[in-house]
Amino acid sequence: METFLTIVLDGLQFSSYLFIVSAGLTIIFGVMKILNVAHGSFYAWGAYTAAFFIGKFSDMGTPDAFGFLIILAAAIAVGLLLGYAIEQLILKHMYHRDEVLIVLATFGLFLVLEDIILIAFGTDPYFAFQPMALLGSVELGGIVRDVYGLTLIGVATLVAVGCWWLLNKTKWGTLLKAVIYDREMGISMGINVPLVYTMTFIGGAILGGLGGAYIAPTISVAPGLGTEVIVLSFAVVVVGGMGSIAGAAIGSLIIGLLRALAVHELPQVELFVVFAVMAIVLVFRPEGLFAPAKPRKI
Amino acid sequence: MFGDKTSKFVVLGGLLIILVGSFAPNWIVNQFMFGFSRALAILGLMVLWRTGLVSFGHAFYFGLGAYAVAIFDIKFGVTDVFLRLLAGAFVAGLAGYLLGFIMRNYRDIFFAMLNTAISMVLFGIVVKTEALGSTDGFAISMSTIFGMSPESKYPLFVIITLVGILAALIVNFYLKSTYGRLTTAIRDNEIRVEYLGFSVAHAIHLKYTISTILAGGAGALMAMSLGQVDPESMINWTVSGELVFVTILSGPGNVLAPFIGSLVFEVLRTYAFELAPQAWQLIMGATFLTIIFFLPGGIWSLLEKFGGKKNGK
Amino acid sequence: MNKGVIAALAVVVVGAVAFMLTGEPPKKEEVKADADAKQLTIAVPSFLTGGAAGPFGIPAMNGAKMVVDAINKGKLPAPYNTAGFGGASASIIELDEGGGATKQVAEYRNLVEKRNVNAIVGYISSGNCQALAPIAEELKQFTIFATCGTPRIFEEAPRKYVFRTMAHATADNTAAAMYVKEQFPNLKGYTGIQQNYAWGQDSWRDFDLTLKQILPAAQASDNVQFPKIFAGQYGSEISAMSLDPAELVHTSFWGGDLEAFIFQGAARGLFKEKTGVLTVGGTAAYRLGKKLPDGLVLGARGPYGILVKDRDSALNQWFINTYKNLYGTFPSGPAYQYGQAILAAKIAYDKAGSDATDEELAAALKGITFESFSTTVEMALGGGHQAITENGYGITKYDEANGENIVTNVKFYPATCVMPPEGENSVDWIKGGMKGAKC
Amino acid sequence: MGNSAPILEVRDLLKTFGAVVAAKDINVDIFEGEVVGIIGANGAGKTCFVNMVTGYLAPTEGSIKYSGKELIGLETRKITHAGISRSFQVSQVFHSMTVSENLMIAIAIINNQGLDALRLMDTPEVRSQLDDILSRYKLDIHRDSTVSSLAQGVRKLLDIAMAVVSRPRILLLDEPTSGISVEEKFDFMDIVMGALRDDGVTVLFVEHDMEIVARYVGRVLAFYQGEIIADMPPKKALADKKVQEFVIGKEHHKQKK
Repeated sequence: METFLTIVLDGLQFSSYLFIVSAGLTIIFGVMKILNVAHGSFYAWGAYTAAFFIGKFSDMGTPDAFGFLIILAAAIAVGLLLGYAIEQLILKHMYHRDEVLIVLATFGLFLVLEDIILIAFGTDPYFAFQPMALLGSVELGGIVRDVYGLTLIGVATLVAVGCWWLLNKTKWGTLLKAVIYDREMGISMGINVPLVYTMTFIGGAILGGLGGAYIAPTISVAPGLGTEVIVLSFAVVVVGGMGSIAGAAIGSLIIGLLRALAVHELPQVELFVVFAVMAIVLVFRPEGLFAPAKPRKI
Repeated sequence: MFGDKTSKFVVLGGLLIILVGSFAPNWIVNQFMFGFSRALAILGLMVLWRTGLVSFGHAFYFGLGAYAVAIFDIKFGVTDVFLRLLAGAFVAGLAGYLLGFIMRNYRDIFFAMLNTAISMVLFGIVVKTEALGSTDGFAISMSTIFGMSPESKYPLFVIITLVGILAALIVNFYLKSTYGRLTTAIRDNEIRVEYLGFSVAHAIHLKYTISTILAGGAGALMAMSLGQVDPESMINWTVSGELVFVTILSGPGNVLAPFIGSLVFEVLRTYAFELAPQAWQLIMGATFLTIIFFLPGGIWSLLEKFGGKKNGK
Repeated sequence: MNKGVIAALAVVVVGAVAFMLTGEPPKKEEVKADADAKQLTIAVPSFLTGGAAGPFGIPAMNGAKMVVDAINKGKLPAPYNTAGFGGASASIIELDEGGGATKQVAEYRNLVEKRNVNAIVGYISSGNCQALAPIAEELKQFTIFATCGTPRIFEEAPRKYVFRTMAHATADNTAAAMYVKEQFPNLKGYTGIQQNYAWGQDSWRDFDLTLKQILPAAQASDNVQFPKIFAGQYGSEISAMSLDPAELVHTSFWGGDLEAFIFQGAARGLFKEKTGVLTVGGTAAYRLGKKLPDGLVLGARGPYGILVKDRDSALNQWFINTYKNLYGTFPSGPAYQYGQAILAAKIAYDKAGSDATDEELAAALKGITFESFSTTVEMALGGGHQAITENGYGITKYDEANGENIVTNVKFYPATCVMPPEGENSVDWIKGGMKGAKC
Repeated sequence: MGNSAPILEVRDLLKTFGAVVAAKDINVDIFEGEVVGIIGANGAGKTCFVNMVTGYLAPTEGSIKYSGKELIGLETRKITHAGISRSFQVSQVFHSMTVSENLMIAIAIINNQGLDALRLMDTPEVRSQLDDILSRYKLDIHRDSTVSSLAQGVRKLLDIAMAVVSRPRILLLDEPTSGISVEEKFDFMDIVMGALRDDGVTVLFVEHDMEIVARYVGRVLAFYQGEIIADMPPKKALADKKVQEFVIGKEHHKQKK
């Protein structure tokens, strides 16, 4: 029982992390049909920016609670600056190109951004433990957990609800859905697609940054932390169905819980279980478990 | 049959490089060995790319080839170059043929993704299994040639180059066959190909299998010329990315392109790494973007410009 | 007709020739022949990128640079106060150790065959050392491994050109086990978390086997965690260990992984419930300050860093003070270990001469005993290629007064006590009850 | 046509997409050498019928026999081998290649099945067949121009030329003249029908333009809401009440817009 509860909590915690990171990826894919490898860089940049400033401010003696503001600010800053720059300077000029080629371009971007991090922040790991220390820990299911880790679940839920609300309850959402469903239709409906694209990419980038920024306090922020995230979020997005928020949520849950189970019961398979799921889903349901509707074109 | 210009130049060029290698310093020979080993895989990816398919997971077959060499070395003490090459190509080819039954039904992103998934599964298994060397991988004993163990790397270099020549010739011929010509046709319009009475699935299956055999061979040769295999640098998704990178860099224009491309890549990386140990990825990435943007046809298209006349596929 | 192909061919050939004109350097032997140039190049590979750079790579590189510089200027304390390596001053090529063993092999070949370095001194990751040892032998290149730990390197095969100037992982873990036995004689159970590669696997094996020998009452957990190296997040692993009845957690984590694990574990109260044994904890002591929990069993892979902070030999004081002045912090283990390896190189060159061949250098270093900065190094194992040194542990405590970490109950074990005698494989030695151990 | 057995026998064909009925109670016999026009408003089920005959769509029920042999369940390429071929409303060709490359691939595929496909494509015999087709379909002038650079009419011509490479006994043309200017229409059809008549191919073509139908067709199948409401010679059909109301009426109406 204890073990079960722990596995579920671990799973949920990891799922939440996966969801925050992959939500941005899936939105970008849904709207722009771009599988953005550089998404891992948004994550890394988010983590670094947050860790860097949390450290700086607490050195200046500002209260630790301030850290949460910094996390949010870091995510938004990274999304706005990096997202906007990449969309305007690179992707904008590629929309007419083959989608696979765009994936490759983002791969190139990823390589570049990884090293810019090194140049900007150096090789020394950053620690931004303050927010985590602030919230302390609780006893849950017989073991101690850090509250901060648990709040991750809350944040993920917020992101999910936020996306759902944006898509289903706002004018913007209807426009987005139109474009997601059929780009040409969107244009013919007089939607300013380029603008929609820019906004979407920035939005996705912010979510990617948020993933990194929020996880930063729990890890040592060191070079190369973006690499793993990419394939993980790919797995999530593929399992859930590329371009579907609900899918991303389900995908995160499946993968998160499975991995937690593996770590507790069969540590050897922890790493490959994730991708086994991804492969199986691709084979039996290529469009993913929650694929968004596609227009019929004959 | 092999009388066309490309074939002639493949043979001539290959022999010339073998000659150059005989008095070039070791490190250059190494660059050629690494370059040409990888080029085999690129040759296969080129065939797929012409069909409009990009695999983001061919490190799976590259890795299989490399690890086949390692396992056969450790478990059965197989050291003969040709046996090792055969083992690598066969294992990867077999896996490719079997997976091909699934892969041939996928296109675009899904094709790329499924390949990634498969390769990451292997990565996960190898990294977590001590018997497979986990993160360390294995050191590979020096290769022998018909029982003789050569003093220098030169013989291996010659063999790699010869294998390269052979592969280039075969692929070049394949591309001129009906099957080969179908590559672009399938990319353009699958429906028409089916209506012309040809199974697109079969055509793609064949291309896929070819590409996996080549990738496996490449992995095997790479393992032999390096003397080391490990998952991070043989199976991880970044390796697949690297392979695609070199494919784009080379360009699909001609079977010579992969060899030139991979050579350029090796040199580029060596110097990038030497000049900027902390920013070599940046240099690679920037180059990659530049190619995608300004040189869609890869280095080959550049050579064609110099060469003037467009070279028919 | 097909000009493209002609152009292509031209480029390849021109390229190849261009290399040989520009790139072809004088053959290695020639370099060493003109000794009057008195300029050696020593390649120093270390983690310049990745999570291991901050805690390990950079201090290591600093230590190497500092010592090389002092040697060039003849500023080392006696008996090493002669200028240069056998009279020749040396320049360093800094090299990133990241990117996987295979990439390192390629780079190593470049070092030897393209950049024609005289000596290669360094390497932190056991994975890299294990991959490079056979290559070094193949290329007949004088190489000193500075920090990497796996015992396999000299137990797998005899080496001619490869040396390691610090004790291998067995010492860390046998010593750890002995220390645990003394501090917690009635330990009931122990578990562990290790990086999933040679280093982690060997470390756990040695620690586990030794405890089974000397403390049979204690039970090893059957759910030891082996996450991927550089994974960075250990939430689930920590939960799994918290649920484990064992009262002690052994880890051979190092660098960024270790620091991440300490944070996440501390936040989860792991080190309150269980005693942590950190065989490579030394690097964290100076870096984490107050963030390092008290009561951890802390090792530094030998008599280095915080464990030897108060040893007042001239060499040690020189090392600590110079390092502190140059880099603003106390030198941690890796700095010592790289400095020690460079020192060994100097000794070899002083004996064999600055124009010595790789064979002569190897002969000069083989089997010697020398006084290093913090301890005595005996090239006793692997046919005189593998060093043995004493090994020690202590318990962490944050010293509020001076606002820095200190270690209490420090205990050192003599080299012959924690390492197998020549010719014996560590695992067999431990299984056989560590015969011939002189404690 | 007389009393010889039909080359194509369609019986009780039914095709539904969920609630939508795309084809219903379709019963037709087509005889060797016939030229049949298929007319009907958009969505009347004409293309659907073509798709089913060529195996692109599987009928929900019914049978299609080709000289006695059941076609249902065969893949399109098997049906092509059997001797039934088609052209498309929107020409399906290899847009990044030249006209002759397009045709050469078509020829090569027909000549080398299976492992023979590993043979060289560009051979003298392929070349000679190429020249033959190019001349018969008046495509010589365009032989080296890339498809993407060609006018609609020429693409359509190429589309049909590629369909006949396999020397079909039955050829289905899906709106051959759509997208072709009124002036060119008849020259275009003359070229096509001329070439086909020489080979004695049985032709079914979907057509909106009644002039074309009246001029080239010996028999008309009028579709309305998935059913055949008239199967008779063109003159009679064009006069027929139902046809005028449900087919032509709408057509004229459409053409005015």
